[in-house]
Amino acid sequence: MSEKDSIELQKQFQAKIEADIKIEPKDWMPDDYRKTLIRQITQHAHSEIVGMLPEGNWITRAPNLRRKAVLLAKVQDEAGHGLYLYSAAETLGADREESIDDMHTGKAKYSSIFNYPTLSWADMGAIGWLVDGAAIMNQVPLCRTSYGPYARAMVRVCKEESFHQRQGYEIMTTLANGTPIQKEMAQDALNRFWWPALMMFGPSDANSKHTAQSMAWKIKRHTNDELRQKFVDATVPQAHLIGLTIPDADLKFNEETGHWEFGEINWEEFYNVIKGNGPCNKKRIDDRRKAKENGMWVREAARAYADKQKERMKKAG
Amino acid sequence: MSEKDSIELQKQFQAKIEADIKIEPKDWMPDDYRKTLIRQITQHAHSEIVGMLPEGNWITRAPNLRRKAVLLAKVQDEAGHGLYLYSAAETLGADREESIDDMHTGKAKYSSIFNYPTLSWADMGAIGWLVDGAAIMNQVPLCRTSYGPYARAMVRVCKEESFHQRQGYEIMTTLANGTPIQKEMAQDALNRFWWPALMMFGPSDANSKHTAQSMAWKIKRHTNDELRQKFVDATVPQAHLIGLTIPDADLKFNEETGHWEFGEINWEEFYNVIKGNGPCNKKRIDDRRKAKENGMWVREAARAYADKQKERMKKAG
Amino acid sequence: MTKQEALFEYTLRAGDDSLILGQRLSEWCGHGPVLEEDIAMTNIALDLIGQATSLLAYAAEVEGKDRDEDQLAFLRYEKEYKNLLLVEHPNIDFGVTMARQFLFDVFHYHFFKELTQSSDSQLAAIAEKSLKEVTYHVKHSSEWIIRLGDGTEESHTRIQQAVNDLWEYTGEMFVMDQVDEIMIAEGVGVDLARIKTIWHDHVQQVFERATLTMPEYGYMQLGGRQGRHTEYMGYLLSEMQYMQRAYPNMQW
Amino acid sequence: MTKQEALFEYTLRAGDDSLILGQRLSEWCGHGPVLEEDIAMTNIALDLIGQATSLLAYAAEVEGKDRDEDQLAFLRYEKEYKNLLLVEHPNIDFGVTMARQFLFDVFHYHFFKELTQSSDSQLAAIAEKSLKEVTYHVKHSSEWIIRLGDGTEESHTRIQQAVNDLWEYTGEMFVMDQVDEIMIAEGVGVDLARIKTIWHDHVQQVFERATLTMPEYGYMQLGGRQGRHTEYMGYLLSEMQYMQRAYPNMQW
Repeated sequence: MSEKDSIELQKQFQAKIEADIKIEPKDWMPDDYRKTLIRQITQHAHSEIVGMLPEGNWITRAPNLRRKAVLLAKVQDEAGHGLYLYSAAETLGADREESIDDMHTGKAKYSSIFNYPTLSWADMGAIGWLVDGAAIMNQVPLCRTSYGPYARAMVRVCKEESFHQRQGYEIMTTLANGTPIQKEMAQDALNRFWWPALMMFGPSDANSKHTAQSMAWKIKRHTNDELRQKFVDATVPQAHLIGLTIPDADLKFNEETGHWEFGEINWEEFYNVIKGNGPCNKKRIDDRRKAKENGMWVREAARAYADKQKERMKKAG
Repeated sequence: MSEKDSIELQKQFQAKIEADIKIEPKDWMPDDYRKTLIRQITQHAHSEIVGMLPEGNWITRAPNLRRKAVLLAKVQDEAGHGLYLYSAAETLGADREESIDDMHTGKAKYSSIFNYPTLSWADMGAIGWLVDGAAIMNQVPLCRTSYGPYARAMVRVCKEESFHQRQGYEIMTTLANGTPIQKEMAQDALNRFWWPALMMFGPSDANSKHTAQSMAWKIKRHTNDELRQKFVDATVPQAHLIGLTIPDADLKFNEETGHWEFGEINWEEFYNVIKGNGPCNKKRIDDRRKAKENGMWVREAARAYADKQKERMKKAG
Repeated sequence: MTKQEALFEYTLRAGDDSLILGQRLSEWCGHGPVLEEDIAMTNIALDLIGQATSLLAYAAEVEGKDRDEDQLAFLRYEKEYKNLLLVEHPNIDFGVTMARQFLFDVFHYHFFKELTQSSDSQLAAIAEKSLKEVTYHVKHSSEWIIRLGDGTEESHTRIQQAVNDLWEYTGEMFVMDQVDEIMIAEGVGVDLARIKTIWHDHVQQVFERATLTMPEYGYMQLGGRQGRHTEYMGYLLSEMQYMQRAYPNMQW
Repeated sequence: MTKQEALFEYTLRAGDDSLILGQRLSEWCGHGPVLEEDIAMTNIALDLIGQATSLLAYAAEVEGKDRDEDQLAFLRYEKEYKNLLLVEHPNIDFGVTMARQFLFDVFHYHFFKELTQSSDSQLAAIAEKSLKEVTYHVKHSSEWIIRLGDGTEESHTRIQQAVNDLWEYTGEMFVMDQVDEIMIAEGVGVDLARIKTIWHDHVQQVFERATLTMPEYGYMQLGGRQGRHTEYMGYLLSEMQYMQRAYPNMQW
């Protein structure tokens, strides 16, 4: 392809972006656009898969049958999200198993929030309310992201996530309205998950290396700090409504701006957890890797059987 | 060795037996005597080792600290008994690891009682009271058995077993004097362990193939049925004393003989469990085999280190 | 035994089968051999917990002692659970899990199919709904039995071993006692003797496609229906019941 | 924080370390790599449960709220257990178990050695008794570290990996907070900063004989002393507490 052609394609591509026309798998796209998308989509897929573990940790101990069923359904949804997202990444030429291996070796990331342990039943509430809540803030704009398959996957994901968010808040509400010990359990979960949830929006804009280009490509449509503020503004009143206290002494409502101002995020903790030092980084990756290793013979058997069947079909004509 | 010598040795051997002089490892003994002893001693050792499992099953769930400590101490004693007994068998030329492998392949037996599951805390009482109780009946006469090292091992074993038996009865007493639910737990354990405990004395004399020869050699000093009756006579009043019911509709005291007459033992169950069809036969052997397999690298390391040390000593010289 | 007592016990048994198997399956969550299986197993667990909820709620209603499905599910002692020993067997690996699932699914399918004809309209309705779910379960586990049996040498050996090891727990599915007799007499319950033959043929068919050998019918372990469980059960319960035991009388 | 509160907390922490490690070790019962180890590990578990009993009984006495050692051991919520994260780590295999044991034993030994000098005569007496036991524990685990480290290639790799994996839990042993400060000021408690150096040298010496590499001091996991545990803890507790939770207010 001549340089001229390439410039022309680049122009057409950017024009589509400007016009909010979706890019589709067969369309030409810049290499970096493709790479950025693959990185972002698989990272999101990995997060869904790893995200099954902290919640899976409480399914066998859910306090009643209804909660057990709802939690099972939620975790099942997450596995489903993982599937659509890997499929979307595959339309860009990514290989699912390779991507997963990249996560296992630490080359690819997943959301750091899942490196925190789930220590009580209330954490199932906190994760739904705060973690899914934060995820939705991040993801709703992605329903309009410029890459078609990703945008369409996100529509479905967001619909389910917002359902999960409501379920989580309902768990917290029940606990907050329950016995003193239940309310304390809810408060403790909020204390542990509040700051990690704020960190889910990523570094502050000043330190975010991908934001500018991603916004130009309309992969991303809001900055980290904008989304974080939106989350805080939405969540603080929800906490107050059920009588829980946000664990931030600096939190105050600014009458002029209409925003809740919040304290300094502990970025050292943020980078530490990203670097692998969170309480559960090792456990999460170990669990996933072990699942893959223990399932090896099963996947091999399925492949061998499929091959045999194909052979039989062929012979049968 | 001439036939004459052999007959002479045989005579001397039998004379010692008659005179209640202990046979010691370096003494001449008939091949069958040696084999019978090895079979019996290793079987007893295996029973101690496998016997750690049903009780080990409740250590992590013992209801208070004192009971947890007592149960740990008891299981530790059993491992110790296993050790003395394997050592006694080794004086007869048996190899510990080979004997253990024989058990894992089903060639060697262990006491069938351990193929029943421990399903409640009360089973820790029932096992101590009934199983150790029956074991003592079997074993006390073995303190006078004709083979020296075995007799001496049994002195130590019996002392500890009778301590265990009292502890078990004390657990049952506490439960029987406890809440209705605890009393029911104790009764249920008695119901499940009573008949298997009676079966511990082996087939009735009419069907016992080893008894006659073993008695002539003074390896064994009472018949199965004698010991079983002794056990029943001792145990029934203990049950009554704490208000528990022996699960035998035919049980009645014979004023003339002074013995408790009991119902027909379900020999079909007895032989079924021996054949491997008890509720836990597979689990017990699997657990022991897995322990051996998982410990392979550890034993290899210990051996390699010992070899290196020997080499270093030699060099240092 | 009154009809009501028998109906309570009958419904409880079915409820406990679904409950305990659902509990076991849900341990897999996030640890499956492939993402599609995480979805499938979670889905099946969800169906089973749903069935348990309906059945235990009905059992509680029949009992009339002011207990609800959660009290039955979480606050009984081990002896009071009446599930088959098969379903409490630990997962061990995917092969054992699928063997357990398949042997039970085939039973479950034919059981519910018959139960749709029950003269008890509530049980019939639960059976109707469950049958749809269980139809998928059998299909899913049969496919895996075939894939693993006719897959690689390793998978064939492993699934055959799993089937052999679990076989002694299959006899219990077809044992009938007074409870069953009363329920059959009332037109409520299912004739398990009839199901046994159907089960055998169905299993055999799948095994043939899977190139697996049908184990011989030897000694069969019993006890679950009488509340006499395996040593695995206590651990399962201590985990499952923990919240209800540690935080009694609270709403969640 | 009053002196009494600090003393309660201080004693509780030490009691919980012994309790939880004793609980973990006792899971090995009957599954050891060799019979002698079954005896040794059971023996160590027994020592630890004994220490826990003395320490929790004393904590209960200090607290003065009419609880006893069993209530403290079995009827607290997870957040109220104050043991080190290290001791709740699962057994995994004999290598991880011995690495965990060794790293803790060395700490335990020097901790009790110092504590024998405590101005609190009860703690000093418990320390005196425990020191004898722990002296054997260190010897036992050190020998295994050396044997496994200087044994085969496989054992060397495995024990080195185990040490590396557990290293991030060792920092917590030496972190001091208000409780420690009050106890040191009162002459009751131990200066953990001093123990840290001694621990380091002791561990290094054994590692040298074992041909093991001392891991680097990186990020250290904290939380146990504040009741923030690992995900393993909840399962351990549901098993350990089951009887007391399921059958409340009974004598055993």
